[in-house]
Amino acid sequence: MAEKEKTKIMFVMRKAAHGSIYAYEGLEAILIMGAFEQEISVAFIDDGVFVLKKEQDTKSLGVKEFSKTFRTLEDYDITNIYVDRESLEQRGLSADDLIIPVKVMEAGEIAKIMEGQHVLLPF
Amino acid sequence: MAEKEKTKIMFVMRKAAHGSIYAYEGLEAILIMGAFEQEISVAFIDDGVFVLKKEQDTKSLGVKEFSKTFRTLEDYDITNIYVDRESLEQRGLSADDLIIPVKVMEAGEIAKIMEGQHVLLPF
Amino acid sequence: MLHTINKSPFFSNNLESSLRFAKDGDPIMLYEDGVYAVLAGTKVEPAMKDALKKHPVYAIEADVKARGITKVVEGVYLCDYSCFVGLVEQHLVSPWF
Amino acid sequence: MLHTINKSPFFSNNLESSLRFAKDGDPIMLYEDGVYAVLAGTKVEPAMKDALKKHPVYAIEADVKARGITKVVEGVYLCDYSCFVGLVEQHLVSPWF
Amino acid sequence: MKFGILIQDGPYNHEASDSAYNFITAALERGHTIQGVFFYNDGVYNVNKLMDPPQDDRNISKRWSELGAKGIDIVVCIAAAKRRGINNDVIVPNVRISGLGQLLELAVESDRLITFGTG
Amino acid sequence: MKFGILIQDGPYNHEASDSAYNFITAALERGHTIQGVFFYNDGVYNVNKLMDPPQDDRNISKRWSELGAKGIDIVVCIAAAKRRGINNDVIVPNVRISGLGQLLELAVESDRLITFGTG
Repeated sequence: MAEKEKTKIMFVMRKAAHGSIYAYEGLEAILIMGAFEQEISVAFIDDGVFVLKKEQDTKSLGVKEFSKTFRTLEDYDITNIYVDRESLEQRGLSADDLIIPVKVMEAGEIAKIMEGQHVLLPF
Repeated sequence: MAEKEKTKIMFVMRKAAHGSIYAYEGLEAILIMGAFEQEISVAFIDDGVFVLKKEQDTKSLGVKEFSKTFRTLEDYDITNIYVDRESLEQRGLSADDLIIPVKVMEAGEIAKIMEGQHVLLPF
Repeated sequence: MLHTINKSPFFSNNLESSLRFAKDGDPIMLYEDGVYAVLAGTKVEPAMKDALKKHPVYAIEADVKARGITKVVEGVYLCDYSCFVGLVEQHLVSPWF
Repeated sequence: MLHTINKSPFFSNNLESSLRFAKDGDPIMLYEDGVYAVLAGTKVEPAMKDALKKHPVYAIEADVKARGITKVVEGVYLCDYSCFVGLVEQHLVSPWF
Repeated sequence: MKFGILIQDGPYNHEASDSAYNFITAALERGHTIQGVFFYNDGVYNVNKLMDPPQDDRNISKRWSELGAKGIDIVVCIAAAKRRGINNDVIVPNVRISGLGQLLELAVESDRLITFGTG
Repeated sequence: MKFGILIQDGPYNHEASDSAYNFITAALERGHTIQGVFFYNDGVYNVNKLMDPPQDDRNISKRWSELGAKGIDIVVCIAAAKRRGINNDVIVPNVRISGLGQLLELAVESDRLITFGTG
């Protein structure tokens, strides 16, 4: 596929962490896909923004703490990470509360980026 | 258990029909439990009121139409069937839209009946 | 972009979220429990009517019939899976679970 | 009656429903994603504060910590599963999924 | 007190199974009896012995089997299980498949029955 | 057109699997190609051959196997499957277990990829 254009795939994360496995299995998929030479981006919308909340401590719950793994996305050149401003604000959060640097944007701007994708994968 | 008091069990139905199996598997449980000599009641709250909507026609969807089976509850002497008035009204429905006769009540009244139960089973 | 919604609007905020991201003219496809949004006379109807001013709204008829929904908000297109496929032919799909 | 809620109040109406049925004094137990309701400074906080006027509100601390919730609405009791069991000893349980 | 536990949701996908397990552990520590655990709906997936999670993760079916080995009656609904492909060939030891009548019995014989699920 | 289908939810419990099947049937009738079906998350439960639903109900795993027999590539995510107790011993014929790389390939090679699930 060397001559082909890169395929643009966006993960749309809308689920909170730990209550269900979607965010975690979504991350697993992001990491695998990041290893191939496609153009991966990630948008955090609605409860998805909670996935990036700093200071998660799952020790007493007995499940994996995977939010730190989002830090490795940089190593895969996945730097297009978008967060919906309204979702953050409704939850009393700001970019400072998140474990990685993100681009905080209006829904309409994120929607425009969505439109340029080949595939949207919801998690 | 002949000398024991009957056990009061209330099914609390809050899920819509067909999008998930809870209402159907809940009905299966009601029918089995109705065959024993306990005191079974059923409350329909929130989207659960949709389960009793008249005129369901699942032919083109290819799944079972089970709302009519609620009519058999009478044969098991399950006649304490409560419906939350606000849930109905928010959905533009009235008792006439439902496939079986029910007692339409305020949330507070249903809550009082709940309190008298030995067990509440959510479906 | 085609926005697909499959949860009851009385239970979850998915329809609301999709409308926040949909641009004028984007079609909305309601299926599974998402079709409860097209029932006329409910507390969701005003939001549905607003949506109809900006978006063509489709609902899978098999799901609508299965739920006994006979009064449908005016302007909603009832359609089958072939029509759903037709929309996907023309649009990128954004699912809102 | 003990009302148990395990879904995010930003996503589903379960917390709202439970409060409609809870009588004054009924304890509320938040666990799993339900604990997002105790985060301070959110759009849910006013509803949570209203609930606290009428109900003792508990949240499973392991779930709160796992989600990185450090600012908790004042008046909420953070507790463990032993405390959850203690409440079930005293109350009939009404789960709101 | 005698507690009955009803579990309506599968392992890993949602937290319900973990919450139920944590509740049971705490109840036992407080000196209570677990009259029984009943798996219904997607809950039947909890006892699949073929589960093979990553080494650093909990093995949920093994956990239920260990509780069963301690003498707690762990019952899987046959109707829900058949529909979902769970039968005697694939369940962990110390659990049994039976009918919904067992849920009624559990409700009758427990002082409290509490349900864990997601819906 | 070439369609890719991602299914994230199990059979019977939610309608997602049925919706995906109806979509695929309609796509084939309109002359499209199904490039592949990928099962992820609880979706992996769809291909359990031990499923034994009531006689008057649809057999969901059989349906997927029949699509596979028609030459449609049906892939089950190995990581999601292992965690949930789905392995080669219990899957229906005409489906295969493989890695998440297959989902990427499906995304790249399909003109459209559409996801069915519940969340």
